[in-house]
Amino acid sequence: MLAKIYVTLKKGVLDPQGKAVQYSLESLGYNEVKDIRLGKYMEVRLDDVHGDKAEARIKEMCEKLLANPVIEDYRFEITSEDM
Amino acid sequence: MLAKIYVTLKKGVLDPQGKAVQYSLESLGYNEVKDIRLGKYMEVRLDDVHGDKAEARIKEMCEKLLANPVIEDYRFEITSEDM
Amino acid sequence: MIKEPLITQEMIESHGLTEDEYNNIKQILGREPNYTELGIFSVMWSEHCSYKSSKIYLKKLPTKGKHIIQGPGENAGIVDIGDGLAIVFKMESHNHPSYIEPYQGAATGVGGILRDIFTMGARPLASLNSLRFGSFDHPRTRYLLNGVVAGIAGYGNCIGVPTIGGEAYFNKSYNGNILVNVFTLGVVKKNRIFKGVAYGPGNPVIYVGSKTGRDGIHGATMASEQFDESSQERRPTVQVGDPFTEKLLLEACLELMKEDYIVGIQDMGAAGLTCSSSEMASRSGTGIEIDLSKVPRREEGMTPYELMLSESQERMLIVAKEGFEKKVEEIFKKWDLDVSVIGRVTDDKMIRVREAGKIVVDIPAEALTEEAPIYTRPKERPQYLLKTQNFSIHNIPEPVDFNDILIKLLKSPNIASKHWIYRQYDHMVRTNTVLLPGSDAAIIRVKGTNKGIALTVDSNSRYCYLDPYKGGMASVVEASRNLVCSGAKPLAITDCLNFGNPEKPEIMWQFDQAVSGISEACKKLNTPVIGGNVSFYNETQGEAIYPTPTIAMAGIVYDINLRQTQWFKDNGDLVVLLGKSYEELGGSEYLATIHGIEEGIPPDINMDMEIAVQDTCLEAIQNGLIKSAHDCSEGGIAVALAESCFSGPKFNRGVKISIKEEKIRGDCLLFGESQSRIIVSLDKDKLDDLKKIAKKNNSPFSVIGEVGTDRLVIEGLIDCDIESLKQEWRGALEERL
Amino acid sequence: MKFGVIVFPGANCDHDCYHVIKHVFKQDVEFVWHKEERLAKYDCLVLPGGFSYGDYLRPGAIVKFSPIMKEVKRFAKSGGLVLGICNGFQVLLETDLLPGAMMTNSSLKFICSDVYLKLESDETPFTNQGRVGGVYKMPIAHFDGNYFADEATLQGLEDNRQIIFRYCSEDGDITDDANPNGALWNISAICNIERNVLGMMPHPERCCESILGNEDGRLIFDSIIKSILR
Ligand SMILES: Nc1ncnc2c1ncn2[C@@H]1O[C@H](COP(=O)(O)OP(=O)(O)O)[C@@H](O)[C@H]1O
Ligand SMILES: [Mg+2]
Repeated sequence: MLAKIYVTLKKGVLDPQGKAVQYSLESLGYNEVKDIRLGKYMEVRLDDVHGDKAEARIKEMCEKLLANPVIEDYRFEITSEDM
Repeated sequence: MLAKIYVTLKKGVLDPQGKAVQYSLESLGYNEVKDIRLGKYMEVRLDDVHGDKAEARIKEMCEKLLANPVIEDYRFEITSEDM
Repeated sequence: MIKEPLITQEMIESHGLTEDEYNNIKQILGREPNYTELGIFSVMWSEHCSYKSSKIYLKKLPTKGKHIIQGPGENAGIVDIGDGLAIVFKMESHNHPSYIEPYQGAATGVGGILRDIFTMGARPLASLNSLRFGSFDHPRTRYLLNGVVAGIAGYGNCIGVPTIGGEAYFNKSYNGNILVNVFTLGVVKKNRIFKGVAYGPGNPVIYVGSKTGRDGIHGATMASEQFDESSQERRPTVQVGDPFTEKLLLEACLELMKEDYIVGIQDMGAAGLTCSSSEMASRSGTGIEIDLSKVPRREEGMTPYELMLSESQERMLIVAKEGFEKKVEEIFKKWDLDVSVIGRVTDDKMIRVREAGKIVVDIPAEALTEEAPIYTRPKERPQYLLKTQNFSIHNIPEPVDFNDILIKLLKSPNIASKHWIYRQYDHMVRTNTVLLPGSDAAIIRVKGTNKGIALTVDSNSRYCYLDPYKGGMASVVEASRNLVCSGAKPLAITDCLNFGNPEKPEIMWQFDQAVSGISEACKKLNTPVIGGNVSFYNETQGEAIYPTPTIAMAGIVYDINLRQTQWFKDNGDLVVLLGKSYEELGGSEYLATIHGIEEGIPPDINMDMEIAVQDTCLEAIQNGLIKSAHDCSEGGIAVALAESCFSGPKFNRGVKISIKEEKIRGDCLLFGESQSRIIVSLDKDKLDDLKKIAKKNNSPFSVIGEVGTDRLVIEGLIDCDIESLKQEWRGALEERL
Repeated sequence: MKFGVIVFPGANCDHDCYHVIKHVFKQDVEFVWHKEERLAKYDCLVLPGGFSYGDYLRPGAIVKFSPIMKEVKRFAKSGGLVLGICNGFQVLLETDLLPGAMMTNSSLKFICSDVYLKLESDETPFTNQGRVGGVYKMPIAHFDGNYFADEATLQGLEDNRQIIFRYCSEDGDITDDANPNGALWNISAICNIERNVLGMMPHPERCCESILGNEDGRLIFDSIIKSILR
């Protein structure tokens, strides 16, 4: 199983990295970029867990470790596809 | 338009972060985790560009700035949906 | 079992081996090498590992001294500092990897030099870096500068070794080939020094640290090639650094070294397992047998070739005493590191590697080290010197507004404040830094003693381009002067000799000249060369960099309370010039920045005068006579004075100077870079004492002015507000980013 | 009186804290290994600066699961003094011993430099020897010191006088220019409601000796020692 996890900054939390990237893109001439938000993307490969069980485990991991609830939101998809 | 960009480390490139997170998850009892790789996730909102043009621009941005082609791969999807 | 490819002519060439070298290999082995063996010879006989073009010249360098415990040949050199302690230091280049991937290239450079130090049992206490980038007009310069500085910071800050100084220069000759030289110093108890040896047949060979992946295979060979279009494709060989794992490795190794469990230890740097095992065996007159199935791996399906040549970072090879395997294991397990007994020391002087029971490598260890080829390559004085040495200052007009020129010089990225760089480095961690970056040298204290270690790194590559002999000398004497100005007695140097393609006679000539100049200066100053590094092939599409022999020098401050800084302290203090100014402009920053000319003959160096000036300065500091000391280098006396006015951490101090000399043009007087000059300031009461010391040492001596007001005034030439000079100087680098 | 300095994997100011407590303040101090599951008797625990687990994922995130952290929490809950410096502060945030989170510096660069701090409260065991409104100079050295918390949390901190230091100018003005990392409300140190847990980004252990040119950090250690002796 492969879980794809997306961790993004909460709305309302300033994203200085995103701002910096946007600024760089603008100075390269990409004026069409209106906004950019940076987050984390994780690929977690799991053994021997499936379905709801896998879902529950990944949720736990996100809440305990992978995201910081003060500033971050997360979501994930579980697929059987390979990385 | 909204572009969702995924930047991941190239295969074979050491991922110290992934290694540390995996170690931590294991010590928390998540032994089902076989492998974890950390990457970046970006949401870029674009104005006034569409279709192939948008696609070409995003590709350029990735190659010039958003991904580091020496050690990273990238892929992206363009949607009209909101963030 | 993976089948190895057969050796073809093309393969031999792509491994950088000449026909003669290949025949030599066949003769040594008495047979054809297999693919893995070819790879091994290729890296071990590469310029980077074998020093084949430089060896005969390096022999000229003085390497011995009463205080020298270990000269070149080990992972790092060692100098006795008394109290049962010694300092261990070394410098390495990571130029090519940093050009390809600035962050990781620089980071892994730091990681590598740190391992060189703690592998000897020393705790790393301070790092320096010497950086050379192209001009700011070049599109990649900003990207490279940002990446390199972030990479050095990323690794050094994380592992907790302060980066306390360095240098950064910009010149178009580095447009296609930047230089990243990194230095680390550690302190060790004299009776707890460890070496890269493999004595005692039967002793276990133990692998510790990170797992092996396919990182940086052929990094060493890459460092021995010039860049061309296809270098881009070699990119995946760049390694990623893991400073966290290195921190664990550092602590685990130092913990291990408190015990008597091991015989020898060496880090796996360039050419990884191959280089460490063959060097350790060859130094000890033994052999090593390795079973590859025991090597911890990160990836599946790795071949013997890849395992032997991988340059995965954060790994060490240990030879333990028989029976102590478990003890060693315990320590590394405590620190969550991989540890595995992968082989044994043997008595037949062979490097023998087994994979799945089959012998895949069987090479005499010494063939890889001692018997590597040595070349006496042709040398020839370069043609360009005919033109550059023809330069005469009479062909350039003498400017009228010297104030404006001073400002332009202070804003030149080569002279401007480097705080944008060193602010990104943790330069205080370990609470030893008693003189922070921003003065001539940085100083760390040695806890438990009253002593300090002063460090500096210097090279004037423009001088080296215009006259490599003088340039080499100048780099050494400037380093020494910087130390002396901080109150330290210079002890020894390590170098990083960055040059172009040694197969070109002009480059070989530059190299020979520079090494001779360094050698001469080191002999006179009694600062032996205890280690170093040669980086050739710093070229892009046939264009070589300026010859850049970087000199890092360490000195000792016997009483840290008597250390000295470069800035003026009190109004009313006298300003004294030790040394003498001549009409010399060749190779100056003034000519380059203001007139766009990089020509002429660099300033002369009279070693007797140099020593007289340095001895005077040091003696005066040690006797508590002076309140500031600053050497004159790029930008001459005017820039040095300005820096003394505004570089203090608390306040500015103005100065009024009178140095009119009828025989010397104004621009030469202000901005000429005559050597052997130090500007000191002192209380009026102390003038006679200083005079006596100067006289005793035969040092030229002149009172040139007095500290006071908030302006820099050089009578008849310059009159500027200090605060505005400071703002220009402080902001100039950031402005360009 | 006994101090414990927790040694996390990747901590790099552990030796500095130990040195200052032992050789400058002449107090009893021990290193405490992160894998320990029992805590000996200490009066004050120091969570030192550094890069625990390389700051990988997020500073302080991985190390919060170290075996010793359960004990540290228990110690804190029972009123023991806990001082988190720099990375130690980040760990306290991640373990919820203090509210809020650290983001990357607004400059997106590591900053090592002296800063000025205004003392907002002397009613803590870590600052009782200080003067409210006083300006102290201490070095910072971090990549992620940009303090964040939502409005309600910030207001709570303010109302309960939990903001202990703010970045300020040399003259004590709380300005954007004096804020080195973008921290909300210029916050550089906070304590918990019970006031026995302090997290601070600046490094007091780096400025307790005259040879280092600055002794303003003594405030913190002097205060701790006084309050334990009391
Ligand atoms: N790359 C760097 N890293 C750290 N410190 C640097 C770097 N470059 C310059 N510095 C610091 O800035 C100050 C000025 O440097 P420089 O102009 O080269 O001095 P000098 O001419 O006295 O050798 C020194 O204290 C030096 O250590
Ligand atoms: Mg210099």
